[in-house]
Amino acid sequence: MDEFEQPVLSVKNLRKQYGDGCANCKDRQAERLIRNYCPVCGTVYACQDINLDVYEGEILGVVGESGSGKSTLMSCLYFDQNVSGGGAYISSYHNGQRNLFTESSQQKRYIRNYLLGKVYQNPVLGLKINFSAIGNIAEKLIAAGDRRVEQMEARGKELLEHVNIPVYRIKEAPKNFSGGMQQRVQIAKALSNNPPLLLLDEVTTGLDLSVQASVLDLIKTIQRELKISILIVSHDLAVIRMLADRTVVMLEGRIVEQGLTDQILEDPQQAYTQELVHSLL
Amino acid sequence: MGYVAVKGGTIAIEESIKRLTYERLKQGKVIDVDRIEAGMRCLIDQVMSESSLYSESLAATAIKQAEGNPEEAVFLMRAYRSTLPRKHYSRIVRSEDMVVERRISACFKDIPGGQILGAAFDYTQRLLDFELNEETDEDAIIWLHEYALESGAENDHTVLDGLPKVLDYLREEGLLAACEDNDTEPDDVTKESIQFPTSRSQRLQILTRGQTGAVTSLGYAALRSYGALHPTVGELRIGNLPVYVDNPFTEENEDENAYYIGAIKVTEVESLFPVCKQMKHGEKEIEFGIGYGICYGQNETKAIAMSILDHCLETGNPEYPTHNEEFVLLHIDSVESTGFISHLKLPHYVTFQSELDSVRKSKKGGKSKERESVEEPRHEN
Amino acid sequence: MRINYNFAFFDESSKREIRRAILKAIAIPGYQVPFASREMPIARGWGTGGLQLTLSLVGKEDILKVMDQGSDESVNAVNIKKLITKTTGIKVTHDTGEASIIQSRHRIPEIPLQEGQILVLQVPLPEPLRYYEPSEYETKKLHAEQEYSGAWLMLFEQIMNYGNMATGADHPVMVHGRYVMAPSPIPRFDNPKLNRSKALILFGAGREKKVYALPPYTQVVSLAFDDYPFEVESFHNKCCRLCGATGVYLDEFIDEGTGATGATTYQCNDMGFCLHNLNQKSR
Amino acid sequence: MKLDLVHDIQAAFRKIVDAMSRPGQINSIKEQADKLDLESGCFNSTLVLALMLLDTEQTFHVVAARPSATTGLITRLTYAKAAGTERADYIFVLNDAKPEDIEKAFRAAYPGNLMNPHKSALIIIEADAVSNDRNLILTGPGIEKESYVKVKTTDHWVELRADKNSEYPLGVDLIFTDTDANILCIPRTTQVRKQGVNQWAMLQ
Amino acid sequence: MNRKMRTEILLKGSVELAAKLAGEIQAKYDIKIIAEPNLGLAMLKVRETAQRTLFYLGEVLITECKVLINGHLGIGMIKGDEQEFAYYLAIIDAAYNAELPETKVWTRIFRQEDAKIKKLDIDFKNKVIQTKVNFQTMDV
Repeated sequence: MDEFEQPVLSVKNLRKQYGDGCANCKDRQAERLIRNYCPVCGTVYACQDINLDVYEGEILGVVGESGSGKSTLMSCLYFDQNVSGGGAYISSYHNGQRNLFTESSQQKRYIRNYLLGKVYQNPVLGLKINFSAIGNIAEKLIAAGDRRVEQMEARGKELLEHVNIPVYRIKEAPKNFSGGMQQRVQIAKALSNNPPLLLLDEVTTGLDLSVQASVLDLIKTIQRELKISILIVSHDLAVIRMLADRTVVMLEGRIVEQGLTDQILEDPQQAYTQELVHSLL
Repeated sequence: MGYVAVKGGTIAIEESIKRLTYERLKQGKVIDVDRIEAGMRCLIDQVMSESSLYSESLAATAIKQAEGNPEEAVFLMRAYRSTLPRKHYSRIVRSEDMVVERRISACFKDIPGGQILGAAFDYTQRLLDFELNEETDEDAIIWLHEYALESGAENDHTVLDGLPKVLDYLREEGLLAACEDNDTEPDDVTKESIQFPTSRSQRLQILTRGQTGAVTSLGYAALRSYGALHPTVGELRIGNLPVYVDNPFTEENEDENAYYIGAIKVTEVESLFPVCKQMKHGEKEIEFGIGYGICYGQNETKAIAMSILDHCLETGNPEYPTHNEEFVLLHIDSVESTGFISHLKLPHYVTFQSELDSVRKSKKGGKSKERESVEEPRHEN
Repeated sequence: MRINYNFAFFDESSKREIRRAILKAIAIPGYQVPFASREMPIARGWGTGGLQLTLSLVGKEDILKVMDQGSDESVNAVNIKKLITKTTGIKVTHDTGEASIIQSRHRIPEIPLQEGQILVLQVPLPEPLRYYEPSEYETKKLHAEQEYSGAWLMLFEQIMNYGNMATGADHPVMVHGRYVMAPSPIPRFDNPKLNRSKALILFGAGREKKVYALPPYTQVVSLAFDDYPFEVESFHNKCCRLCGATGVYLDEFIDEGTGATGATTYQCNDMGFCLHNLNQKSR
Repeated sequence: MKLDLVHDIQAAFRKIVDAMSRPGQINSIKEQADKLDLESGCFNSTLVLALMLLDTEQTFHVVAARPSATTGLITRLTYAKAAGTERADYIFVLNDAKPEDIEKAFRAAYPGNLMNPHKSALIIIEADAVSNDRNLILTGPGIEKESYVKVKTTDHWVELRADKNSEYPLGVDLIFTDTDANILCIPRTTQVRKQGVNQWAMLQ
Repeated sequence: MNRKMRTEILLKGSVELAAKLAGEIQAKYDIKIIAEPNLGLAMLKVRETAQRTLFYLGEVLITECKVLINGHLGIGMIKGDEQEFAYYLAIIDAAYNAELPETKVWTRIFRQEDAKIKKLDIDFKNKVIQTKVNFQTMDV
């Protein structure tokens, strides 16, 4: 990786806590917390000083058990939640000079619509389940400025076909679909506007194995074709191994290890990572 | 000499108003406003409460003009209210100062100060009383005279304007969260339209002026299924509250320098709900939450329902419409809901023509050649 | 108990509050300014928003026109006119050109408005995104973030389902490239008249407690797609049976003489316009 | 002759509505302003605006060399509450205000927020003179093509305003008045350019 | 006698008393009416007892009147449409504000009226208390 290359996404000291903190936990000293939870005031330190970069055309994996803060990280990056501190910078927004978290809600909406895509673990969050499947794709395209019905329809059909939604069902609302189908519609939607950065949050969790494989395949293909950058979060190391170029390991709200995926899998340094890798074998 | 507009609408309206007057007068009898005030106490209370304007005599006139239709009477009161200047704000009215006429608690068998039944329909048999057909003013006077002669409870030392509150006992025992007086100036929904999320003062003000039926229905919905709350009425009291106004021309507002302007009758309800409270170190405790209801006059069902809805809105719960402040607060006002429903009687032929065009177009299938598309400027969005 | 009604019904503090809202509305075209809507002697939903605007604007010198669905004689128009004249004593007219303030429900007059005139439109449902999102708080947020994909999505869905945009009246518009606005339910036919109008247009929603505005010469674009352009109602090959006008919004009548299966005839919807035409001809 | 609080205020309000909806249109409220006879420390036209817009629900702030007399008078006449510049709904910049105070007021004025852009401040500025001389070019809603104005003041309000109004719909709206009770309104949608120099540099 | 007490007695007592007291003043002093009795509203600010916050319960129709005696303002305020009553109240208020000698004598009259009111209150109370439920299970 070129040392001088500007990352597509750069996260600096991102912090997120739930609760106001108290005298016991304000320094966040590990011995006073139970994992990342303050037993006195109940404050949870979900993300603590997260730093990471995602480069162009790269897939960065974030792995960790549930409660490690990885999904919180994703919702902060997509502005679903407000951060408690820190910054995030996207190279295609004001040349990476502006902290996204301190922009106005109007600007954040623009960034979401034009520069990001996200696939949630729960498809209901990423879809308008009462509008048609094709309408859902169109919504994302409209949000990113498209005003041509025929083109959006074609793009929608193509993507939905790609994720194995039969053509005769595309005008149906996803609320009638199975969970797996809903998830595939959601992926199609997130990809529709070719976002420079795509956020994937446990996208294959809850899908049956054959569908999982085809979804992962799809992501890989599209990523290669479009050269988009992806940040993918999963508790499943198999998913990370298949997709991610580099991997970050999170535990109790902190990054404990990061490096090339192969390296992490071959030669994990931290005890926690070793445990994870062994469980996979 | 040119064409002039036919005054069709104007003439028809004048004749329609005559028909309305005819309906009111056709039996050759009129009802005295005084008699409405004397005999329609509960309707007057309901109209005052829903119109958020306390005046028995205005309510009686409104009821007469509306021929007894409460929604119309409330409408008249509200419109009249818009023409009056607001001259004063009262000093803080405290329900502890109520001169109680009725007071019951469902929490305990007996309470300090006693269960005072007062006047209520609850204990009547609801058998239609045909003797009322024959009742005369004279009968009323005789009855009053006899009642006055009956001996009262001579040796009871209860003080009606200083009855202790059931809540205070529970507070002392720590079963209710203690709370201090909060003197934040209230918002006024008649001066600034509400924005969501609302303040507590806005919620209470909208609930207390809500339509009796609407407040009752939503309260019932919360009781029956949405949250299936079953509160216990801690205390329901009815009585008169004294109202004082500060001297408007002095800055220092001592209590003794205030003007007494009269008393208003209200119904007040405090309902108790068990709630779970999160303590330190992750422990949980159950204590009681309070729902508060109050309204002008004797309106017991409405006040209880209000106390349920107050609790629902304080708790909030996206799963239940009864706990959703927009759902509740935007739909219970009598003038708003009846006005909008009744506007459907207005002609809508322009909009209907437009829909007709759309339906016809869609029946023909897609874009048709004859239709005029309009050149409008394009813009970058 | 007798009362002397104030000039223009309201007390001055009520007018003041509405006036402040009007100025803000003009400064932020298409944005719905909340105001403390007063209770009026006509029902909510019967034009209380428009009425409140008119009453806080009107002065002794004004000449007022009120129309409802194109007609100055509709019950709603007559009622509103009666209340305003009763409390102000001002002159009323049918003539669009003569009026300084025109209050209207569901139509923009056919006779083009002029600089200096004010058109007040009565609005029942001011929120263009309400169908897409029922919560007031959420729609306010969508406006704040200029997130209007929902507005287009509703149109897109109609095209998918019916082959074209199936909006009736109240087809949403984009104002000054920023706010999506409900044009009050005027027919699509009238939407183009909003764009760069010479007159100030004010919108009042009494029950929903919102005021919004279009200053003159403001860009107003009906939402549409590049390949599915905005279309107005078609009255192709039809003309008014009284004055013969074409290219105007027409009311449809089923000819009573020929029964239920009978011929359909048409008449100008804008009564003032039709009258004007007839008088021109008879001259 | 005294100012009629119903009819004169109504007449003046309509002039403001007209001026606000057509930026660059200069209207006179001299007829109404001349009816006032009060020792106020501000222009009569400014006082007419205060009477038109302020009541107990509103807050205001006066920027002037000696603001207290005017502040007191406005409070007594309208019952509006005086407040700091950050919280004031209306900011009155009187003719004798120092440029640095005006700058401070502009910087502190509340531009509203995206949910409630209407909560922003309205700034009323007393200029020496406003006219339609070609000095500033205005474009935007309310203006057919372009309109031209000249505002005689000592401060650099054009830049201050541009700075304040950089993210529409946030921003402040301006009303200028002068010794002749002329009124010029510049709502936040108006683009103001300086004639000649830097012709194409848009200053919002 | 402070204003709170005297207005309470006047309003709860009979209008005749107010008329009589006002009449005394009218006979001897020049009364300038600043505001004829007129209708208006008073907004009720109430403290609820669940969280002890303040809110507005609604408005009350009131009649208000203002008079001037010897340069001292008096205000009459009363719930409802009570034009004459409000006028009497304003005169009595002005009389106190102007510290007219007549008011010294009035204290006794107020006390008498107050005693009458107290008597009526007790009658009222006794009737209400008759509806109190007795939970004693046995007569002793």
